[in-house]
Amino acid sequence: MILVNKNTKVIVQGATGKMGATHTKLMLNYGTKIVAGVTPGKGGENVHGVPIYDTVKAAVEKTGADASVIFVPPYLAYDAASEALAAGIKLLVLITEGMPPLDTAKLVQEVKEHKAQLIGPNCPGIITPEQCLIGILPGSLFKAGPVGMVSKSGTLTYEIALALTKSNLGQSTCVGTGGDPIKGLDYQEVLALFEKDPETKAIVLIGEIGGSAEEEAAEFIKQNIKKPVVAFIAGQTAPPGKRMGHAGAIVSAGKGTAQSKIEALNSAGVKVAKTPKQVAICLSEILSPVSH
Amino acid sequence: MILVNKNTKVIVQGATGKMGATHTKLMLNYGTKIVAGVTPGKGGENVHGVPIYDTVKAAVEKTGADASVIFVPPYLAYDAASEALAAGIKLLVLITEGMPPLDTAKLVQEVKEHKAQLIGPNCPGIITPEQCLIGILPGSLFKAGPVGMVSKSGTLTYEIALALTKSNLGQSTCVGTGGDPIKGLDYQEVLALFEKDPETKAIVLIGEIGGSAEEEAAEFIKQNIKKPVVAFIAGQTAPPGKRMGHAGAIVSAGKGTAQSKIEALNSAGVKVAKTPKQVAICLSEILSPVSH
Amino acid sequence: MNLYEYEAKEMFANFGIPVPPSTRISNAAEIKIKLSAAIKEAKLDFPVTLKCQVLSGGRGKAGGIKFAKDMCEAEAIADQLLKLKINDLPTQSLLVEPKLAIAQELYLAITLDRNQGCAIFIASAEGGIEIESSHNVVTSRIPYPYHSYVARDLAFALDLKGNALVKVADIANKLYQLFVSRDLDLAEINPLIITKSGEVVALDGKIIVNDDALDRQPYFKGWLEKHLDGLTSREQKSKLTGLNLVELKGNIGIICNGAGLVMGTMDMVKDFGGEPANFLDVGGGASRDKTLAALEIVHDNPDVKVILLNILGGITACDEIAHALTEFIKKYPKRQMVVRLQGNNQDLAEQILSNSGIKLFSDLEEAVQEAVSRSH
Amino acid sequence: MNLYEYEAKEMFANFGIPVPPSTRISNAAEIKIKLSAAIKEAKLDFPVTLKCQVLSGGRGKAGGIKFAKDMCEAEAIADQLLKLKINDLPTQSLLVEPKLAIAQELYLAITLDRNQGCAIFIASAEGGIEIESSHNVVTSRIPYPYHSYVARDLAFALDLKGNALVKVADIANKLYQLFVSRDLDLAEINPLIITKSGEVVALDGKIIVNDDALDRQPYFKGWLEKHLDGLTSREQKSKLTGLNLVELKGNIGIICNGAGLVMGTMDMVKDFGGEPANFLDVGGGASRDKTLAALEIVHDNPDVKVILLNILGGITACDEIAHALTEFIKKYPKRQMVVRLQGNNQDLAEQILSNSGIKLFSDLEEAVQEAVSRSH
Repeated sequence: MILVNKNTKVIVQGATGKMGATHTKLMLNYGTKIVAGVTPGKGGENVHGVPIYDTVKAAVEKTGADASVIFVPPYLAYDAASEALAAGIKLLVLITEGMPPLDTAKLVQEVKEHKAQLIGPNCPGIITPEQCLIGILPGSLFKAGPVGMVSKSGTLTYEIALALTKSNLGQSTCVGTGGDPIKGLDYQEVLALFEKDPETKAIVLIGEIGGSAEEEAAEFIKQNIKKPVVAFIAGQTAPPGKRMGHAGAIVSAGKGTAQSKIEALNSAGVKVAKTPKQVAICLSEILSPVSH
Repeated sequence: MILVNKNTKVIVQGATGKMGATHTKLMLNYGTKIVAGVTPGKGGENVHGVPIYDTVKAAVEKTGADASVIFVPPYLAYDAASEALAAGIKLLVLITEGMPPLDTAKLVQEVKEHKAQLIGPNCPGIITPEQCLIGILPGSLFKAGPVGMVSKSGTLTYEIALALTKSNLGQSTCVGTGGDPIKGLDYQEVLALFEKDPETKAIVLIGEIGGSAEEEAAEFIKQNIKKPVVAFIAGQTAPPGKRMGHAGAIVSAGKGTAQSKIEALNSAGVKVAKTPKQVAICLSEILSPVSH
Repeated sequence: MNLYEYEAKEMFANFGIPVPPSTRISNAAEIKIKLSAAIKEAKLDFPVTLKCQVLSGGRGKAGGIKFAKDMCEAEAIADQLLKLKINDLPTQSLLVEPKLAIAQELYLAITLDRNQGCAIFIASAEGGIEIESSHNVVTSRIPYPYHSYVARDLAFALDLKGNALVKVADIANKLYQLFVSRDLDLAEINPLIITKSGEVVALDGKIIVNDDALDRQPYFKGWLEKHLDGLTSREQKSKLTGLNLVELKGNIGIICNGAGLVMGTMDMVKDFGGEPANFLDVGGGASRDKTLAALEIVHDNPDVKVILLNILGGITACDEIAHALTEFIKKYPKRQMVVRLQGNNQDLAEQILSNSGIKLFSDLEEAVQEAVSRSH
Repeated sequence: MNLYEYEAKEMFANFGIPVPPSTRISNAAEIKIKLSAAIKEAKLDFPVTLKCQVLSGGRGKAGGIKFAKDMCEAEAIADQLLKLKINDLPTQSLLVEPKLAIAQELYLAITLDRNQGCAIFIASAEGGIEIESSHNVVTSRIPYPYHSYVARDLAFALDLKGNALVKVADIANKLYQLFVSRDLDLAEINPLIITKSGEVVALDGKIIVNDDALDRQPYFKGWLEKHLDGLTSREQKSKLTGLNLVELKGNIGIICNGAGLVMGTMDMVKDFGGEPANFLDVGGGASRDKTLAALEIVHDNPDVKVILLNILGGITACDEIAHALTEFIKKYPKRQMVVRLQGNNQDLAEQILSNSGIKLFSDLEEAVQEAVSRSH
């Protein structure tokens, strides 16, 4: 497993909001160690038994938290994330959708300066099944096992995780990096972590049109990743020049096409599946070579 | 000697202005290695034979300069100094007077981030007599020798240097740190350099009312400086609440008095002279102990 | 949000970037009055340039920029240009400017770079170009906090000298102030010209405003409605109601929760031999009302033979979807539907829909296959 | 530049910091009209607070703040307060505000910290205090680039809770925006009050603008002339002509180039038994005109028996000084002068002054001794 495990102590920024409170409950139910919530002006209250603090600094001092999941509105997300960094939080999971990219750019720079890690924004979060869920992923679709997953997408990731779980292929950790063009962790950092993780035996990479992250990931895999990788690329039927929901999902000036990504991955020896179910089939073949 | 010597390669930012050109000539005459001037839009011209570049980056690439002296107007000084830092200059001598302190504060932070050194703003500069003069000090008053000088003041420093030179007490290096409340190098950094410098046998510290830098220097001397120090503190007759020319020279709320500084220095074993001539007399006694 | 050239130039001028004097006309009758007035004020003079204001690129190649040497010619050209469509988009108005004597054309833009995760300058000593296909391009990372020497280094890298260097650097600084102050995705001056008299002027401008930041930019309040050219009427409606719709040529209407899942579902439809009619993402945590709106918009497309609704409930509750579906079916009982519902509150959803006659698929591939076969 | 309370509060309001409603009167006749109008508009009501607007601290202790329960009392108090001098400074006008019901008083300020080389917050959960003598003070370094969580941490450190925490943090953020946008040396709210109804309001304010930044702050254009209270007429004149003059009680007028040298010379004068009449720094590279202006200003002080001019020419050219001196002596031949000129272009200066009858000292101590002995 990578990044999070059963000992990870998590605070929830924006825990008193509707979405924050709902997912605080779901994360608690999953077994995540939610140690505090933070909402300025609501210090002293509690949400599903989790104590609320006014500042991240106060929450970290009291609880020794090491990760934060952020549910605040988009124009406040940068401020909240910066506060967490300054308070010493080393893993930020930024769920918020619709954060202006100039804010994200500033945040990404600060994350580097603090030698911290950022997942998101506009992401489903991270799960190490049966240990720790940080974000909005539906925990019931995942189970522990040998497959590391990294994805730009939310529900598509759940779909593929479901297919894997149904095929009895559990997951070591699943990281949803988010669909914005400017963001924290990208494929390469996560792939490198999976390569080093002894519990991860194979990797699933879920990509989509837009940008060149998949092409760069392919190059990185060629150079650095020995473990088998299976990929799924969404958006082959997307018309050029149109933004497909995610701020980053756009083919422009002939760049960022699914075709280009699939070719790059194939040339790096990565098998690209056409359906979620096929991902599971490919992985089964890879992980149980004796059975066929 | 400290910070600068005969090999220091200097660029002049603002060399095409009246003051910049005058002092470029004086520095050249003194023997300073002025390798380039920088004025945006004047690249290709020359000032007293010194080639002008449009950007510091271009000047540094062509000349390998390691220091810059800045003569640009106060509201442009921050930009010029930042440019020099980004281009890799490690010693900035900022002559400009009247720089807004919020600009200086930003600059001081950047200087730290670049692990560079800043002398000034609002300072006369630095001289290692008979080797290198960077700034506006009148070189003829100085001569090479064993006394290190560090001062907040300009002309008062010349006065004391003149008294030393007349008494045949030459100087290793003289650093005018400037009279602004927020600035680059302060006493402690310069004292530490003198302590390590084998050519410096004694140190002169010239202070004035305002702030607590002299008190902190006294504490630092007590802990760290083995070499003899003689001080001069200006402003004993200054009325409280009035700014005495320098932005930093003000006694407010009973703090920053000459008396407090003199007492602190005395308690650190520093002899505080009452006139420039007395500084020379004290030093003569210290440096030629057999003669009395 | 894409802006018109004249809007971009107004913003340039507000931030101190020189633009040519101009007048703008919305119909042919205005040209004589407005142009005469501008000439009288010594703001403009012949020869003039007339430029179609249209939310599309490729305007020059499509004949959307013309010169006129006198009023007679200007009137004729105005009449013709105002009727011109460029890449199917209508000309909204004409911008009339003097024809300037150009000594050099440059390219200058700021955009956000995905790979570096920050804003960058893109510049070229050749202007009027398509930057993607140019070989002579300088890019430079823009530091945060900003420092204006970056702009001087950029101007220097373009081999500019003297006043031109100082002026271009100054314009680059101002363009950056504009870029961050107004939350832009792109601020482009192409060409930035140096005139024969040594002035540096933004001759054409393109601005894309970041959609996510619109609500914190009072400057753009109410603009979105007027900048939806190039979208179909249903796409426009979706955008204004917070749904992500992209229409295609096929006949299978696709609605899912989550952009990746929509794309993945579309690809499977195509792969299984069907043709998607649209991409529609209801987003995360969609309510009953929003889901109903999505269903109605897709239903409204006469090309759609079958709607494939694929929901994988995480943050989205399946029962909300089921309620919307019940209502929709009541309203449009003949609509062909294939529904796949999985995840959060699936049991509740199944209960709600038990008497609806709707078959619920749990397997995505089966659902896609069913939709494709019904579409033929 | 020190600002009046009402000016500080206008700036607070411009940056979104709540201040009490108010009206301001410059003479006693205005009070009834303005106060009645404000009451009619429901902006104000009795009891009211009347506060002297004066560029001096210690106003409360000096009786410069009074309460009035009705118009009759308000008129009497206004009449009295407008005549009040505080620390010798005249009352410029009166600010009239409602008397608010205070639940808690706080202190909040931003200033530049020499030691840390950056701006800092200074705050206390006790307001209306003299911050230098308070024990309950929180200071916090302000990072650059700014982050607003710093203000929340500060409010938290003041033990505030709930809405009060959020509002005080918001005010601290706005105070910082004001501080940097207007280049201030000090922005102080003392007290910042929490009213019994939970509002957070700046009840008194003090702003010091950085003098060096005045020329880049159009907001303050023309203000300096009106904010020189507390300076003597000669000090005011010097300030407006770019000379640094501080007047004292003695009879030896001192003019040097460089602040440190002036102070050093003053100290020597005192040490040798004399009494300095002033500090006057002509600055670096002073011209003939500026030097002449300096000589005339010191000459103008009737207490001055002798002028000690001590110039150590570095960036300053001694011949410029000599020319000024020649002109000055011609104008005021009886003026007692001791002149010490050393350094850059000293030969030229000696030549210029050779027939003036002025003795030029090369040794500072000798010059000082001469000036002191002539002053007795």
